Amino acid sequence: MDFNDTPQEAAYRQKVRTWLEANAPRSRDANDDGEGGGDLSAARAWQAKKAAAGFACITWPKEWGGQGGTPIDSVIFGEEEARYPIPSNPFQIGLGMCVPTVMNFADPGTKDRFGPPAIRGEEIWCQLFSEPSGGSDVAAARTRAEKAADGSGDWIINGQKVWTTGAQFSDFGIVIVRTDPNLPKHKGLTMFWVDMKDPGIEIRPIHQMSGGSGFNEVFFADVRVKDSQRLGGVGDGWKVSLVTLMNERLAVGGATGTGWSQFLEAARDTTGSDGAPLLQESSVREKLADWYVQSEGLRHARNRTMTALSKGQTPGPESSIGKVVAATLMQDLANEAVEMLDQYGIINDPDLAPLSGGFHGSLMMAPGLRIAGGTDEILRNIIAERVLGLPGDIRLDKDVAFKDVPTGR
Amino acid sequence: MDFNDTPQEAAYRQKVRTWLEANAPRSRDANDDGEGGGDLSAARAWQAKKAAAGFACITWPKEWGGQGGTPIDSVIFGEEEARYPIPSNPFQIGLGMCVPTVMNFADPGTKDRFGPPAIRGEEIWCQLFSEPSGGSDVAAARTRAEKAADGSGDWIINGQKVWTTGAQFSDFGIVIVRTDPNLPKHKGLTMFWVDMKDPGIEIRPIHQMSGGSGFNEVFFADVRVKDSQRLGGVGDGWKVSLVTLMNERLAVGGATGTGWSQFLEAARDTTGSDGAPLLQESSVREKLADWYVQSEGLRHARNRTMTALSKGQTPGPESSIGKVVAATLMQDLANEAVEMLDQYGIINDPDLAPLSGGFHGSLMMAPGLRIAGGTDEILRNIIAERVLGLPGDIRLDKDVAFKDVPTGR
Amino acid sequence: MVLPNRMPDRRREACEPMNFDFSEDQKFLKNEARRFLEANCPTSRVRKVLDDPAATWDPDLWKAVAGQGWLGAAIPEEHGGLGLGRLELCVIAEELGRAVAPIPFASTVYVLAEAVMLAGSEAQKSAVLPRIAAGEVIGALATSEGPGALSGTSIRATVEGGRLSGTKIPVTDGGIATHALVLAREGGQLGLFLVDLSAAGVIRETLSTLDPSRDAARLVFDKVPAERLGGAGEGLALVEQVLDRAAVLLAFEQTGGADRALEMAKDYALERFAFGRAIASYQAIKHKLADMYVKNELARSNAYYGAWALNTNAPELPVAASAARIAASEAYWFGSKENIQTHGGIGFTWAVDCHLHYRRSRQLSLVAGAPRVWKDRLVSHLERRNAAA
Amino acid sequence: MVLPNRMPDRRREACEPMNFDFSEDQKFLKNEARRFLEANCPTSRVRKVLDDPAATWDPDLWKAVAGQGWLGAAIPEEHGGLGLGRLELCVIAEELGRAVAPIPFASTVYVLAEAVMLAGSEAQKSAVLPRIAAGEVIGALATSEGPGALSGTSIRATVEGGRLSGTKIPVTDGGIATHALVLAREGGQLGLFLVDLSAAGVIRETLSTLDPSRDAARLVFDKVPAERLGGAGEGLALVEQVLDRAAVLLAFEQTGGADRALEMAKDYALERFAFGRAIASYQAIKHKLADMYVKNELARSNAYYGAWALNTNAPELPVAASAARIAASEAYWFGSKENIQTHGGIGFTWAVDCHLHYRRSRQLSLVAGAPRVWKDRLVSHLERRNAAA
Repeated sequence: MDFNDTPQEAAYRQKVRTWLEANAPRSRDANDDGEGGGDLSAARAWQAKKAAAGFACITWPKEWGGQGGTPIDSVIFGEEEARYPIPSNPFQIGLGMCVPTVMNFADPGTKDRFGPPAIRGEEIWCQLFSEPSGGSDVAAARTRAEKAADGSGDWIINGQKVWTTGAQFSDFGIVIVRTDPNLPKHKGLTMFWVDMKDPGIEIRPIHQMSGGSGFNEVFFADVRVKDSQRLGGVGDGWKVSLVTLMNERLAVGGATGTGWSQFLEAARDTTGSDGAPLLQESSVREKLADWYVQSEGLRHARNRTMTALSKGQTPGPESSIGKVVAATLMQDLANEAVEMLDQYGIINDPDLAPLSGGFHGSLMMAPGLRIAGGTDEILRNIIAERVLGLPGDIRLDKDVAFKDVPTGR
Repeated sequence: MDFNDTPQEAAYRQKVRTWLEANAPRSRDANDDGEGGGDLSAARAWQAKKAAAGFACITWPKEWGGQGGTPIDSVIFGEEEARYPIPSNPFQIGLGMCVPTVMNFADPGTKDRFGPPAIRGEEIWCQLFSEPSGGSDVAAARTRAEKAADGSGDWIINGQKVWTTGAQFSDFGIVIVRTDPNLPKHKGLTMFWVDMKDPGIEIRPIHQMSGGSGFNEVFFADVRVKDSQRLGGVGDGWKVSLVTLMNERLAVGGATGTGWSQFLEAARDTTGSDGAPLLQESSVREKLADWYVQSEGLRHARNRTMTALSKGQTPGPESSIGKVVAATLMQDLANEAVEMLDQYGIINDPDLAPLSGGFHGSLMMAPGLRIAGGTDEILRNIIAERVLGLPGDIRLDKDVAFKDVPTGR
Repeated sequence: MVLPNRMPDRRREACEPMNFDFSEDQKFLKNEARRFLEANCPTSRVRKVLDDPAATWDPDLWKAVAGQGWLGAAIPEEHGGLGLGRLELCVIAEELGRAVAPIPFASTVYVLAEAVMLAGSEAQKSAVLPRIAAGEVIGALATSEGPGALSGTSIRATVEGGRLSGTKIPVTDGGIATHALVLAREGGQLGLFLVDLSAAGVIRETLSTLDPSRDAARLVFDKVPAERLGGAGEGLALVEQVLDRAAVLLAFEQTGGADRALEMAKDYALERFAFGRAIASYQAIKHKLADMYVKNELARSNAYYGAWALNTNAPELPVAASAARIAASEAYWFGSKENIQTHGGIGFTWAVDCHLHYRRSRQLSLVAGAPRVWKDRLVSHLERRNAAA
Repeated sequence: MVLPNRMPDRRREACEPMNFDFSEDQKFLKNEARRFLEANCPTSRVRKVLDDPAATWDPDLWKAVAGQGWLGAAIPEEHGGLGLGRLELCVIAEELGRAVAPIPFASTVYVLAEAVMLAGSEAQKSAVLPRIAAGEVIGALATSEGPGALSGTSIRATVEGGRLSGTKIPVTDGGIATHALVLAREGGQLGLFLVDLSAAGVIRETLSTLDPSRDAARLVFDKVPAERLGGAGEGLALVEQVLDRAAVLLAFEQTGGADRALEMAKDYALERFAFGRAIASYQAIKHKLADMYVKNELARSNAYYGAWALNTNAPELPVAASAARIAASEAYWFGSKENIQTHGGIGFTWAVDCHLHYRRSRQLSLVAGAPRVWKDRLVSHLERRNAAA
């Protein structure tokens, strides 16, 4: 048990360091809003540079335009890259989830068409799964695709998607639609790729409670797609989506920063009613210790996962614990930090309240983090069922035609 | 909103006080183990005295041998009685649950036979509901009663009950049994009263993890009962049991003492590593405050219930919150108290560790309190379904013959 | 398995069950208040304040509320009020909390009016109370000067020769108040001062806060006339007395909000289907809502006891008020965040009302001092009571 | 809805993922240990100690464990051990915790052997270590003298002229130990002393505790020969160093116990039916078990980091050990109590093994100082690290 690179890994890390030293940006673009919005030119340029040097999509097979590298190579690059003020990454969803789905299920021509531009950051993808009628329940999709009446074999898509991250600046998307409502829920779905610039597609940003608008509603009105845009067989959409969602969970599991050290600083710099720093109070210390221990636990759980990766194992659903722990931790910690400031904690102005600025952001984002990518409740179900092997919930939506599944309406 | 008695209530309280002053015991019997076990003679004598003076079963109708008093009269008597070192109460289950069930469903002769001796503390009753195969699931009873082959109309009972409080010293019991396994679960049950001295009944105490043995297993081997011992119709056992269980919930809801003031004293008398009393540490203070607030919340919730009672309303399932809150509180508080003593907290000897003695008892009893009379999970279901009106769990055990209900065996 | 009747806390506290409820008249008033606020303060009205960067309150609602007589409900008739008790304020507070009302009711009625009735001279009472009842005076409590809990030693605002100088931040309703109660140092002692904010030398700067449906400001005073309320050196004690009273009423606002959050969660869970059935049929949601209910009942029961102590001016008030505030803050925080969670993605949008309660729960928890401060105070009271027993 | 890749803690800590696991040899040893304990320490053996008022440990199991070489696993070969690393001890510890083993392994191996290796003279090492490896010496750590956390000022035991007098209570394994490490005052300074308990002047009194499957005693010393371990005045620092090492190993014991509690709960939930289906199919149980799993994974991950720090004697050891102990104490407490809850009534009986873990979880949380003390220590370390950064 040690933390040292193998000789091979050390050599790769050195190569990465040398390249980054010569090529990485030295400051972050002022227009970069950190959420993959704003001006994307810096992000595109950095992605193109990485692609040209063979540091983009490191683990992808060479025939997809990747490097055929190991997951550890990818982790090493990520670690080293994170030392620089790199631009935000609007390609994450596309390269992490959508394009691999395309590469898995499309014909060779389509792969050649979409792989290289995506890797170079020239084209951005989004994932059109969730719908108003079913957030966690992706298989409840009601957006429908019907064969065009003209016999062309084309499909006509109508319906609505929601919570689509980055739809506003995406070029393409993958969309799951219902092609047969008479089949049971999971059997009548089909996956397509779509051109987001199609005039039948309307994108409306969702105003979040936190103030931002990173998510979108996407409306489909008679959007015509070719049958060649189909990914996987007709009726195989659910199976295709599982490939995509598996990749989502891996991406999400990594986002586990927590803020204990900012909390420590805030507690050190705030005094209680006795004039002493709050960091001296045992109630503050105990909570801080608990959060530190949880954060460290997640960090080392990730180290264990990476070790498994480096040994060629596939990480399983146990990575679901990351978000379950981190989201609640973020909410509790932010709230405690705000309450620590007492009346002053209400102030939102970063100039007046530099201590609380970041905590306010966390407090308003945390409710979203507890929901996005699987609610706390769904993730506990996943742990219970897929890690511990407990029975699934009793389902009333299986083995009946989708149109007959109860919806309460 | 005030805490004063009405003139009528004040007069009753004065009457009670005068009587207690003249009649209540001045010290507790040394053989009384406080759990309704040990030597019961003091308890029987006190009950007889109360019965003679018209202070037993105050709310029961006069035709049952009660006083036809109001619930508030009963509460007033209980408050005043609690100021004296009265004996433990082995009659609680009988008078609170079993005998009222008998009085509701038996014929006049049976009522006359059992009411007065029970009120006078001469006969003790127990409740034989739970079985090994179904704790919270009372309707899953498998103990069966079959018509005797001799055409006498008698029933022969075989099977096993469990968690029977006080069975070891009870004279009679009420037992729910299955009279028709071909009917759906809730429809094939019937209630009887039984004589606990019947030779076919064997009582084995259950050794609890806390060391005590207040509960029993009760085995029935060809126990013959007359059809006249039936309470309610054949197949009506479930409905009859609901009357009994309703009374259980009311009794249980009242048991909500918590120990915050003992905790305060322990924290005041224990020093931390800096030599100052732990009560000065904010982590201890915050927890203590939370427990106090919960305890007080329960106390005042009870006051609200009593107010509703005094206005003639029937308290509903909302009294379930009492045990949900109190049991967990008891476990958390006891554990925190023990951990406060650090290494010393492990010591169990009351002479060496007077501070922790009571907390040790709570720590070992609390797991039982979270289970007995409905687990935390069952009580949350009751609140969700009966208070908030949310849907019941999906049931796989309804509308099929009981013998076909899945049991996993 | 039946519970043994034996619990660790052997010192049984007497039950006082006789009439622990609001009267029929008070319940009638509560229903009236609900009906009035449903008509006059739907969340669309709250959102007008929330969405408009220039708005920090709803003056029309304020006028309407004044018209109902609520502002003077507990003010004696001789000073222009209705002369009712504090219990009537409690039921109104609960409904205001439920409605997330964007008005300075707490600052004016729970704080300013209570402080003047508690410690004001006859002249001060005559000058201020009738104008509060009429809706002409808006109050604000100005104690905080920076991050962290209020402490006697940290106050720098000073009164010299009857004139106040210093900075207070944040002052809830400071941007719209006509009068502020200011904790300041005078001759080395802390006093509580009544300040007319229309005087020269007052600079107000509206603050951006977590709850934009309520006003907050930084107030800078430069030699502004100030008259003391109560005795010299009584400032901190007076603030504590005022906060105890406000805490009970705020607890009713918080409980009202928490109840509404539970209702919203329940309604949504019953109507929203996932995997072919209402999400209300899943135990994860059922038990979450049961937990919300339990917390709300504990909050309500503690608030009732606080109401009794407030209304009878009982010596138990400091303990009862602390308990009410702690329980209510916990219930509203839990309810408001789990209401969002129950809604799922839609609960995270600006368009759905969940975040109004999430924000207001933060505002109400902080405005009279954070729960952590009240927990410390509560235990100090218990220590004293325990030592005396 | 996909998560934005943006979190509040912008200071990204470097990942160190390369080989964060036990080696194949260590995993083999772990499997061997499990098989050995399944054969030699089923819970029926634990119950013999639990049920017999005269028994406080299992000497036969102790002999068998010595025969496996586990006692000397981390002791250098020159001192009669196997000369393996601490990682081998970790995997053994996890299995001992899982088995609720009723033997003084921690007192002897994590505490006495570690202390002697850390601070003993060559003579002390030669005298003690080979006898530990051979199973002839049993250790005990005697620091506590009364209720409350260990503090430098509260120690009254005294060494004068090489002879110890005073009382220690409780001393885990004090009733069966051959040697004790005693924190005592000598010339005004605290030192850690090695005491042969067979000497005259030692009175032992066995204590009744929450976990009767482990030994504990009061030790009274009257002018008993004592030799110091380490320098004068280093007693408290040395105890902290020893406890850091023991904490990592205890964390593995706790994690092993917590894992077993989860397994028991899972097995029972799958087999127990209520209302016509396995209770494992209800979300209330599923999510409870998921929470147990999450806590166990956090505990295990922190314990791994502690193992790394212990094995490499890294400067991170105090922080890593604190985190490991806190996480493991929480996981085992939660797991052991919710295992009972999952079992329902049967879990509350003496006959079912749930309470063995409930008791042991309390014993392990208290034996090296309660979690609250470790939390305070952890934050002190973080403060220092933060100030230095």
